[in-house]
Amino acid sequence: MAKITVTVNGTEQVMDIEPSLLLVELLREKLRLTGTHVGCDTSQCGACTVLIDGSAVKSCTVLAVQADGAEITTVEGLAKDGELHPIQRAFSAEHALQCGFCTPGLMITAIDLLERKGAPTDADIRHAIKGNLCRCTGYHNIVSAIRSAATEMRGATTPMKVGAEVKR
Amino acid sequence: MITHPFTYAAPTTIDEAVKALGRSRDAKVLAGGHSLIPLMKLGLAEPELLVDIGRIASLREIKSEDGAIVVGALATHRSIADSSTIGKALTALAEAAAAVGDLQVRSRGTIGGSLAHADPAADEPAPTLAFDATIRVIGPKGRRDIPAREFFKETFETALGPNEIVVEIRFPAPAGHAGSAYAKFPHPASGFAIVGVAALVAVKSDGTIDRAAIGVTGAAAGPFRATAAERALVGTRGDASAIGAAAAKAAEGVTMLADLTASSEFRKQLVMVHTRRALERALERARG
Amino acid sequence: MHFEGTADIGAPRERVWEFVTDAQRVSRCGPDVQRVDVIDATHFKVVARAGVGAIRTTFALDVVFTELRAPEHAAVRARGHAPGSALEMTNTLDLADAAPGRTTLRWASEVTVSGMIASVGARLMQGAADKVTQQVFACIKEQLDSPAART
Amino acid sequence: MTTATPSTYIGARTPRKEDPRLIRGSGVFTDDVTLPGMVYVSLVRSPHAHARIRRIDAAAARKEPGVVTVVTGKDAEATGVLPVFITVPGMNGSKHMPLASDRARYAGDAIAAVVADTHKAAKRAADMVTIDYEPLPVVVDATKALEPGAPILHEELGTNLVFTYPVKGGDIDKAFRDAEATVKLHIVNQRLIPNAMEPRSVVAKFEAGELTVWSSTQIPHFVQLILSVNLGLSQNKVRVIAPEVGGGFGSKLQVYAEELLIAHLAKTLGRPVKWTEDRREAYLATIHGRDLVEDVEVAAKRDGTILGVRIRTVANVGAYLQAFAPGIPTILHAFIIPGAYRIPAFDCEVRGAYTNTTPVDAYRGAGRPEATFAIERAMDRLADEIGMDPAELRRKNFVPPDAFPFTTISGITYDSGDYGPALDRALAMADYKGFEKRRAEAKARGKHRGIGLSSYVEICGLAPSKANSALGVGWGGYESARIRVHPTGAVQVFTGTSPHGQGHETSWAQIAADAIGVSPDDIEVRHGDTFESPGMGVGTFGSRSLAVGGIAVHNAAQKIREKVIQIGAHLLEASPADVVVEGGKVFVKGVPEKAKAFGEISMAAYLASNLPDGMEPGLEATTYYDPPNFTFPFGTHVAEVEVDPETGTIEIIRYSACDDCGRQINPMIVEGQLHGGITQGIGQALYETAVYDANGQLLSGSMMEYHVPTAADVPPFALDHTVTLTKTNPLGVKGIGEAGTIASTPAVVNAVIDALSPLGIKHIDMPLTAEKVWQAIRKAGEARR
Repeated sequence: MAKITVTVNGTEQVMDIEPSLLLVELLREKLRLTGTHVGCDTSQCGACTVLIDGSAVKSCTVLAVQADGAEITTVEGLAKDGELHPIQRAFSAEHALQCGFCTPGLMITAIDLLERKGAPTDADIRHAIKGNLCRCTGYHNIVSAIRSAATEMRGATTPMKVGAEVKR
Repeated sequence: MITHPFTYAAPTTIDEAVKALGRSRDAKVLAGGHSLIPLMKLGLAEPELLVDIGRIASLREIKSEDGAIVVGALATHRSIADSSTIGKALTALAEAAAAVGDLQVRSRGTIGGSLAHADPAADEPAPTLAFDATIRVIGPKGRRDIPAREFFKETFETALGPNEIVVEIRFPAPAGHAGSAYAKFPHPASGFAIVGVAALVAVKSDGTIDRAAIGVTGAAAGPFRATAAERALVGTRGDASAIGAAAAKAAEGVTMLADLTASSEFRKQLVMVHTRRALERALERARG
Repeated sequence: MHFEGTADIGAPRERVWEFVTDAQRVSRCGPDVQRVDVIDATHFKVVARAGVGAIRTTFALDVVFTELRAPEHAAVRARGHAPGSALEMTNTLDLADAAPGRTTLRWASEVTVSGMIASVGARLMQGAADKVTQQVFACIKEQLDSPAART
Repeated sequence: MTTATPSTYIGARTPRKEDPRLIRGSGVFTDDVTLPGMVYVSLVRSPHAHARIRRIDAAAARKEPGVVTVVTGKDAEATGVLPVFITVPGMNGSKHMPLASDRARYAGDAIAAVVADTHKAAKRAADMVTIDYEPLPVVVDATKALEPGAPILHEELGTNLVFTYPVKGGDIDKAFRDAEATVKLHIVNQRLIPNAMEPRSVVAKFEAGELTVWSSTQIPHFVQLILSVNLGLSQNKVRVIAPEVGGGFGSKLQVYAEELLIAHLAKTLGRPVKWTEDRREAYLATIHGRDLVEDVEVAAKRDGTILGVRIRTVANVGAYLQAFAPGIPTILHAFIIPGAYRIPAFDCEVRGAYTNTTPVDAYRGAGRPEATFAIERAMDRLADEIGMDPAELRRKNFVPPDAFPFTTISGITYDSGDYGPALDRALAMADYKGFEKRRAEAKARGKHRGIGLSSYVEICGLAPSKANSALGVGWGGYESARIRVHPTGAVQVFTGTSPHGQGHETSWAQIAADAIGVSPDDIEVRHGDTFESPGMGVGTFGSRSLAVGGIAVHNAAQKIREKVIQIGAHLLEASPADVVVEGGKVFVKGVPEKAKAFGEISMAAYLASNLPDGMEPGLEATTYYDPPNFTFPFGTHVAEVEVDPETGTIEIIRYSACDDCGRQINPMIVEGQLHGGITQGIGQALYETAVYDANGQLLSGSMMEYHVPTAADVPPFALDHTVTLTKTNPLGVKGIGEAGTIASTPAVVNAVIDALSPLGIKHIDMPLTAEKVWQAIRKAGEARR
């Protein structure tokens, strides 16, 4: 067993865990944050994407012990004080989700992109979300949603910050 | 899910890490984990001990030092792709790092992990070879510097000795009017390189090619230097016919891999085409 | 998967034959062999951890000599399993006299993997299997070439 | 309540009611359900594609820490056999048990179930179950499986032939005698893996004699029915819940082995049980799609008039027949091959074959993509043969608008259609006329550019119970709805459909809102719980939900409206003929200021003190809707591609589509269905294929090898539509869930072949991977040298 401290969606968690526990298992099984999904075994689908210290990462390919000391943001942590994140609003407004299974991972990856590139082209967006598979939408509306969230985030008076700044 | 139990150590210095590795016959270094963890999930790797070097902060650095660019083993693909130091001097490395997997994998996967794992379809071995980088490793017997050409063996094997850890990769900054580029044909599903070619060229003031180095990954059991193509290029003016003739030699003498996605004959074609494309872009930059 | 190769061994044919048909000795050339149980002269069980680099998995194999024509030809069939996978391997070995005191060992190996390794690990396993097979025969050569083995 | 006028909501781009929970991550999928005392199952699956099971040794697994039990086929016989819902004449059915006990027939066939306190313990112990297999000869290819001497999968049948299914009409011999031009094509419609993003999952608990099952399914009512019959439980004691379901595409249109098994284990162990497949299991043991080979011949006059189509098909059903498998290459494929064309003679024969591969069943489009691919590729080959423009050839043979209702040569009746305008619009969007200039410009850059189209008609709204029955479908095709208006006026709609991304909560609310006269905001649509919905629901598949389930909602809502008007008229002392319900208000026409609120009417219905004489109290309606016919959406899609001759890489430059699904309830959802469908069809055309080796090993067994399209693989889509109402149902709606998949595959392949036709290339089998295209170009180059 290993003792770790992680901050998940702003709340510090101290836990004793098996080293073989994956971060996604910690989130889903120990913390019951089931908005982060598992869609494949091989790091392709991106359904498990979360932010670790501000970077989008596949939580099925990270040991929970590796996240010791990190700040993690999951889909449950995107809305602040009941206010949806612009990406959440955009996904709904642009009909960028159907079954909704891949949606949390896609929104998280989009946030990583938009935090670093305020005005991405459609090609930038498509390239950035290559690691997130969606079988329902054909991506057309997802691209529109990310584009429209970019516009909103650029126009926002205070820049949106999700998770922490990169520390390492 | 990882079903097999293992012991975990998270040292904060390289010395501690080397010592920790000595505690088990079956220990593995964990860097970003993006090669190792997928294998462990599939049950295709079952190390008894994982030594996580992720807490050794010094290994994340990218810096210029004595005419070389030194990339720490824990530099992520993403930090390499985004680094202006690398982008300017080692364009092919930046492009190769940007071509790894996807955004999430690049956020976490490291160059040291990738080189040590030596997947024959990994991207970064190609520029590592083309730039004649040196891989610095530290082990129980101390430090040694392994030239890239000696580092890579075949499929998943390197010159790393027991309990040695890759700590940094030293890329000599190309001198003179040099330019480089990486051209890749990715596996459509996994994103690994079916073929990846890193080309570095330097031109003299009269426009003739002074130096050419071509590293190829994905195509064979291990990454290789396309030496026949390099030789064919040096001394030419790098016009279309010279580049074409050189590219045609890029797979010379190398046994090409074959799999569901690409036969050996298609791989050979891709090596030639991507060598030409990498050379064209590299030359354009060299003449820049 | 099919692999084949030739080894030029610095030992006479009889000694090579003796070695390659001796379960205990030849097994030592297997990758990371953890246990060998000899059932009878032509049948033995092996537990080995096979792999290359970080890739490594444990196989439990039933090995049978299906053909023995001393000292020139042998065929060995190995059947077994690894977690979620099955493996069947047929090896043929042909010995021929080379220069005096030297033997040419021609080997061919037909490997069929089923289950997880076939469906998920194909990209990784082809190269690894080739490598492991090469290593086994390199080891046989080395064992027989080395002066220690001549005692 | 907001004000509105009738038919305000139908046709609006109403944001989805489903979204708020899904974008917050609070939607509950089956694997998110965790119950106290729950145990977990890991299945031991055969690594061999065909093997006799000589002995199963689970002693070591049983001793592992945390293991509760290990169950094999003999222990689980109480689950009964897996159901098949369709029977075609002369069919050789297979006996399919949740756990195979004597023989494994495909790599992935489940042999044993390990139950443990944790998922990890179960998985670890599963590796310790030792099974002594005797490998048997394997057959993977359906055509080979039908040859003499092929290994037989089901010995009791003595053959691998599942069925021979003929569909004929007209004089085919005369058609070929009179032909001035003929073309022949051999088509491989490759096997696909559905890859719903959510892996399948089942959770079951048995408490106080009541079984509750959560399952990632498209058909909760069928699951409930089969569980109750097979496990010997009274149906009112079996509750099946399909919570959030993460995509299905037909792959969750089954009663699966695991559903029976997990329910059985919960019942026998008395503890809640969970099983969730990993992606590898999804590849092996969740149904695959397509996999048929066809030989198509077309007879025509030189002016392009088609005289006849002959087609011979061999369909691979895999190792066992799954629920709907017999109906897909037959009913849904053979009948629709004539497509949008008036074809005087037709001769089709489909044979099905068992092979040592994962069972094949419905995958998005199910039969219709195969049919459309066959006819649309044949049209392009014919156009090429007679030197006619492919668009003109199609137009010439279209069923003309004045011919409807039109009975095709295969014997089905299209109620309405107008194919020309959709073709015209699609061509205009694609700038078809300007294409040759773009081809020349690409050539100057060293690229081959091509344009391809596909005009389709599909059969959907899979419903009419009598027609279904005549075709061998063992269950009615109606759909149900129940609307409950609470005393306060809150409206709940319970539907028998079971969406998994299609947005029924939104569209059904729009339909009910218009019919009742309230706002969709005041309507809650509930689905996927057999204890809430009407007695029987059929489910969501075959683009049927709207044209059947949506109409059931409409009809139930009409009943509510009628009763509201009756009560309103009574309270307002007016004639019912003069009373209207609008914007949540009930009033006499022209006197809106004296309105009763909708809630006052519903309250009156329950107070029951002042109702018209003889009226029952309450405000609730249940309907079952069984339509008179199927529906037949249609359209034309146009793809434009560029091929890099050096690498064989294809880029889709432009994609334009004009579809006609009748009235659109929510155009935003219609477009979303098209985008996703088109992408799946592109996947088949260019990227996706399940590859088996000769030993029956699935080599493309993970997302590392099997290429599910990414955002970088597909272009943006330009969509337009025409509206030709169907007369089959009161809303004139048809269905759009599968149209994109049906239309896009041939459009893309036709475009690539068009790009390469200057090189003399006539056909490349799907998927058109880089290497296949490069090899074709190279061979064409050699041939011309």
